[in-house]
Amino acid sequence: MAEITLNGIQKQYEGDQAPSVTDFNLDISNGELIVFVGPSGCGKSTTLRMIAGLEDITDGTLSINGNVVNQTPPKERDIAMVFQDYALYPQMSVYDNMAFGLKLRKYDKSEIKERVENAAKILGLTPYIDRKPKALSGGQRQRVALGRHRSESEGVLDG
Amino acid sequence: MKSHSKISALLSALFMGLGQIYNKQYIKGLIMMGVGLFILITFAVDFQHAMWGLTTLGETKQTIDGWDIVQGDHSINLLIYGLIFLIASILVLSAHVANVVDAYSVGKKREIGIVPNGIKETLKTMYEKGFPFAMLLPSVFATAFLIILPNLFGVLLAFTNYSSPNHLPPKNLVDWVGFDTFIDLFKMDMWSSTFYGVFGWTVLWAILSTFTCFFAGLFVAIIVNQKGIVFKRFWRSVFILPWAIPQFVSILVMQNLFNGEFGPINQLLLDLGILNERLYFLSDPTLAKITIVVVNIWFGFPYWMVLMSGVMTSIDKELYEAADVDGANNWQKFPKITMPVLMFSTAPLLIMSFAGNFNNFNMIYLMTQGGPVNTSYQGAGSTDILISWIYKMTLEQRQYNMASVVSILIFVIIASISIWNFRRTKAFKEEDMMS
Amino acid sequence: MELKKIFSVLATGALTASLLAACSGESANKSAPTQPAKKPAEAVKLEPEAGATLKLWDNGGKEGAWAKAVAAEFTKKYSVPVKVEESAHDKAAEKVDAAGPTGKGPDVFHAPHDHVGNMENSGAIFENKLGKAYTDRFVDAAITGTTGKEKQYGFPLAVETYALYYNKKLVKEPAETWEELFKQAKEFQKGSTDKDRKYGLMLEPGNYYIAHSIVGGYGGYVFGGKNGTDVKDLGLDSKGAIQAGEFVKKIHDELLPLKNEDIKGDLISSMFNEGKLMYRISGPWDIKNHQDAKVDFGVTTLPKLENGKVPTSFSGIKAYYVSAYTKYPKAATLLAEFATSDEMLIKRYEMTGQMPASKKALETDAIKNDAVLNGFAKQLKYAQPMPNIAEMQSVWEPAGKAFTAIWNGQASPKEALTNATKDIKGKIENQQK
Amino acid sequence: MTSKLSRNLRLVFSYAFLIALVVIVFYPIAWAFMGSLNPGDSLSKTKLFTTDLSFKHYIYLFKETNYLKWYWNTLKIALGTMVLSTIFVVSAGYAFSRYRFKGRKYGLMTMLVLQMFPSFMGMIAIFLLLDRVGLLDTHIGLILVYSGGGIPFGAWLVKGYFDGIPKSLEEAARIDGAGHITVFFKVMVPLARPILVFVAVNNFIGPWMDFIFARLVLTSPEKKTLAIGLFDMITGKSNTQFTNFAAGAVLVAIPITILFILFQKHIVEGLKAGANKG
Repeated sequence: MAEITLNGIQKQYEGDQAPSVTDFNLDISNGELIVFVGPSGCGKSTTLRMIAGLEDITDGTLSINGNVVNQTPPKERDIAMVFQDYALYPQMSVYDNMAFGLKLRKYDKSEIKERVENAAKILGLTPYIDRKPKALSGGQRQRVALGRHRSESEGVLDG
Repeated sequence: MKSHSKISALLSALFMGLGQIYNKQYIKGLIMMGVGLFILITFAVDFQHAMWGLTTLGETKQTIDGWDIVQGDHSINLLIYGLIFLIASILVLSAHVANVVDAYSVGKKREIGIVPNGIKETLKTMYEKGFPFAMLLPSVFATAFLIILPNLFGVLLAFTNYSSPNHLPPKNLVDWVGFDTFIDLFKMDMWSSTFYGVFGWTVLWAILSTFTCFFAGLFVAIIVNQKGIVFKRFWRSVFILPWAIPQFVSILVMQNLFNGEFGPINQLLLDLGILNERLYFLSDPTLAKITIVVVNIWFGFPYWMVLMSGVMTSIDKELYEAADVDGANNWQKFPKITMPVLMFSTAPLLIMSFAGNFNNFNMIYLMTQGGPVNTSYQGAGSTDILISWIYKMTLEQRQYNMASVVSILIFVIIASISIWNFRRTKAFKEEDMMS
Repeated sequence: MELKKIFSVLATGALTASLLAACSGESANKSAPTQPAKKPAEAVKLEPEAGATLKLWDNGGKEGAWAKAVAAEFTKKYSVPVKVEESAHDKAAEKVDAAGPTGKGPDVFHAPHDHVGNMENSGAIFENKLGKAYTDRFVDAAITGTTGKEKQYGFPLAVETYALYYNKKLVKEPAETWEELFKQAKEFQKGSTDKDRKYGLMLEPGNYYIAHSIVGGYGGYVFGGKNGTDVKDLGLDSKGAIQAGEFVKKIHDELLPLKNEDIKGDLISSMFNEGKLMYRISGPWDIKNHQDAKVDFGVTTLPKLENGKVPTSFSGIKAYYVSAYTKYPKAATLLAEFATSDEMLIKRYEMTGQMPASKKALETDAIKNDAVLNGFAKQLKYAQPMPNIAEMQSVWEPAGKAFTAIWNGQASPKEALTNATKDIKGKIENQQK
Repeated sequence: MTSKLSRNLRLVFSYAFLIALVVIVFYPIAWAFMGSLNPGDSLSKTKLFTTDLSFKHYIYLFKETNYLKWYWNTLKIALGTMVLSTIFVVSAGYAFSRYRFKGRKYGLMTMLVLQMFPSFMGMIAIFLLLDRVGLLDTHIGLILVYSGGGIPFGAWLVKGYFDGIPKSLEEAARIDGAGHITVFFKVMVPLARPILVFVAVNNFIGPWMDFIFARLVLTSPEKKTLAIGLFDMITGKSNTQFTNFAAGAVLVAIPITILFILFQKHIVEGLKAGANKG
């Protein structure tokens, strides 16, 4: 249930001469799958990071579900993101990786368990649920990264 | 339209928190005013006296009349208290600037119609934006008072005449003398010849001790990490011992071991037939220098061994496999793969270690006390390095100003060597490092 | 600012007045009958200031125990509480400099007398105002040693000098002259091998404190002038001093061919304890060590030089000083006086074995019958108090260096001592700025 | 065949070298240990192989000196320094590594420069400063001096280590809904454990070895640390208790050595971090 609107988004890094992203407009409706394609350094990641709230937006407005979220910290945007390197917490097991966000959002234990196990089943991770990320193959890690957001949010950005 | 930004900035500049109140951030403004008031009361009154002390270093000497002792101005204390206030006032000033900037930017927002944050939102943004500053605060305070202040004091002493016998407080006042002491160091034969001599040896010592330990550690690490050596952990644990034992203990032990007449080392070498006659390890100027460099390897190699072992085990195996595929043998792999990686990742530590050895006070002071004597030096012995010479000057001869001059020179030398080197290492150039 | 100026003018005025008073006080002593009215203020009976509390610094160990006993008795008598803190006496001057201005310093502290010059220069110590009646009680050296350029400061506790220790098992009759000593020692050393070393004599050659005895014996001196305080007249390159250097070289060549760096105090002690050393030159601080090791030893004067003179060892005076930072100078003076009363000094001898500085205490039977102490007492007659002027601090290092160089054969005595003198001269000139 | 032979030859030489090195490493240690059991007062008289042993120096330590008290004092100071300096260093290192703010560059430069001042340049100033705030002659004062002094080096090291942790981890955590504090404690601190242990161990060990600042700050004898207590035994002309000193030193060295060997892995990690980023 998420709609994202980018209106004249601009990103200017301090010290850089030219802005990284200029006047970018985009409407993403619910259920839509969007792919950014382009040479490296053209601002794909920057845009995603701005949507997620990891970068400040220099100019323009970003709205999710009709609310301007330029100033909203990432955790309140209800957005998920899979990073290029998956960004799994190495000190936590697969289960804890997937449950981390839910715990932070104060779900109760039984519900966390249910959601995580459900996600693990769908992604075929049930046998590895107690392993640390280090002991997984690349593909398995990718699935964990996906899985940790499956249960909690609606919109998924794949960095 | 009124210029809220300018008005509020002006008000805040006038007194902390006023601008915030003008911006209708009442609670925040009041808290800030409270802080400002507190600073004013505890601080501003003494500030003037502190600055007077810092600039004049006092005007009245101690006087004694019969049984009445009247303490005058103690120049050194005035200098330090002046500095404490100076540093505190820099911290206060930066807080004040932040206060003005804050008032200005809130005012600016008001001008474009954004309602200023209430106390709740303020706290929230403070947490969001101010987190790194909060994390830094304890260290900034500790650094300012425990490191910057003492060092600044040390630097300032070089510009005074604080020395025995005629300029010791409280009976005498200390005065600012500008660069006189620096000029003395280079103009007076006695001081300058000692300085050049000691300086030369200090540089040599720093280079030798750093590189001998570096290569000794490297060599041991290579041997231990070879394929086929068993009990690697055991060897490493044994070789780490010299590092673990308190240095002042082991240096004193070494001093006894290397006693020319009674030390067991000489006896052992004689018994084994390696030597025909005794070596006077610590009483011959050249031999003493060699001895401390060699003894220093014992102390220093474990550090590098541990470090190199760590780096070596973390080198990507694929690099070696690729080399194997290319048909490289062991003798080729080492200089082509291992060495560059080692050098690359240890270069910054090598520089730090150089700086550390430059100031390796314990080693010299405990091992030889600077001896054997060097008749052409002033207050220093053959193995004295700059730092141990300074120690003697301050504690034994009370030439505080001259000691400070030499300290400054040490600092300038080390800092320039280090910065020059750091600039050449990749770590320093990385955008992330210094941006 | 204005007030401060007025104040300083007043204070200077007061100072001049007091100086004048002091001068006239002195003349009053000389012509006492004619000017009885101008009796110096010091003679007034001292009372501790109301509410005074005192802090006393002394060494730890036995000296500390004695200081505590003194403090307890003093408190009983004057009802002034005294807190005793441990602080090594040779570091005290330095620590008073740092701690004094902060109010954490002592009111009375123990320091060696050769720091008097520096302490006087920095104004760390308060004059001993008790006058002649007090100073007359002590041996001369104790008073000259604790007198600075301007005033007398110290409250002497003990005097010490070094002398010749001999192992009674190895020496039947201690040598009276160096000639005898050389003969005995060479005889003894004949049995010495690399594995089982024996030495006739050991001393720390690089320490000018020791070397000065020979220098003085040959007529050399550090500073000339009446009281040995004329810093313009340096005597370390005088004929006597060079002769002394040659003699020291002879000791090295013929008796103790070791390097200065290899001869450490603890080593000498253990050689002596093991009966492998006939003679050593050292001070009373080693008595306990050798007694504990159950060595049968005696102490006597240093052997006579070929010119028939007994070497003039340096003597040191251990004394209490009243800190100029004290809030209660009267109470502090009283405490220092009390601690240096004959009774307390005898007690100090009993507890620490140190030779008391007061004439009366030296006359007690116990001390007279103390053979070891007597040995030191005999040497003390020939001893010279270490110069206590600040300039002396510029002498120790170069002089020690010169004798080390002579000993180790790095330089001829003449060369080494001339160099040292130049060095000292330069240092002193540099400091006069 | 030849390669096997050369391999064996290499191993033989390597083991010979290692064994020789063990002897070299152990010799002074064994000698100091035997010195502490030697009944005399002089270390130079120590023999490595002898039956003439005595525990009198150890007994002396416990009976005649306040050795246990010194030990306790040092332990307190070491623990305090460890905790405080780790807090200082980790918070500063983290802020420098993870945040971009005005003055960061200057802050880093300052930290670098401050490491290069000779350490006892400002001793008098430290003394008077502590006095001013009433911390002279207190263990807290000494703890502050040690912890403060270690900031520049430690913060650089920790910053270097944090730099090596991918930024995406903390961003993922932020998207997961974590605030600054949660990111710090739940994600970053556990990952930085090796460097934390390194910093902690390093700062724990420092106070056992320092005799310069301890002597400056602590004046009352009942507050002495081990290093001063031991050092006093051998400085000054009447203090030549080298063998008592050796006994005391052996008892200091044992726990520290154990600590070193236990945390060897972390020390390697910590050093590597320092090596990578300087």
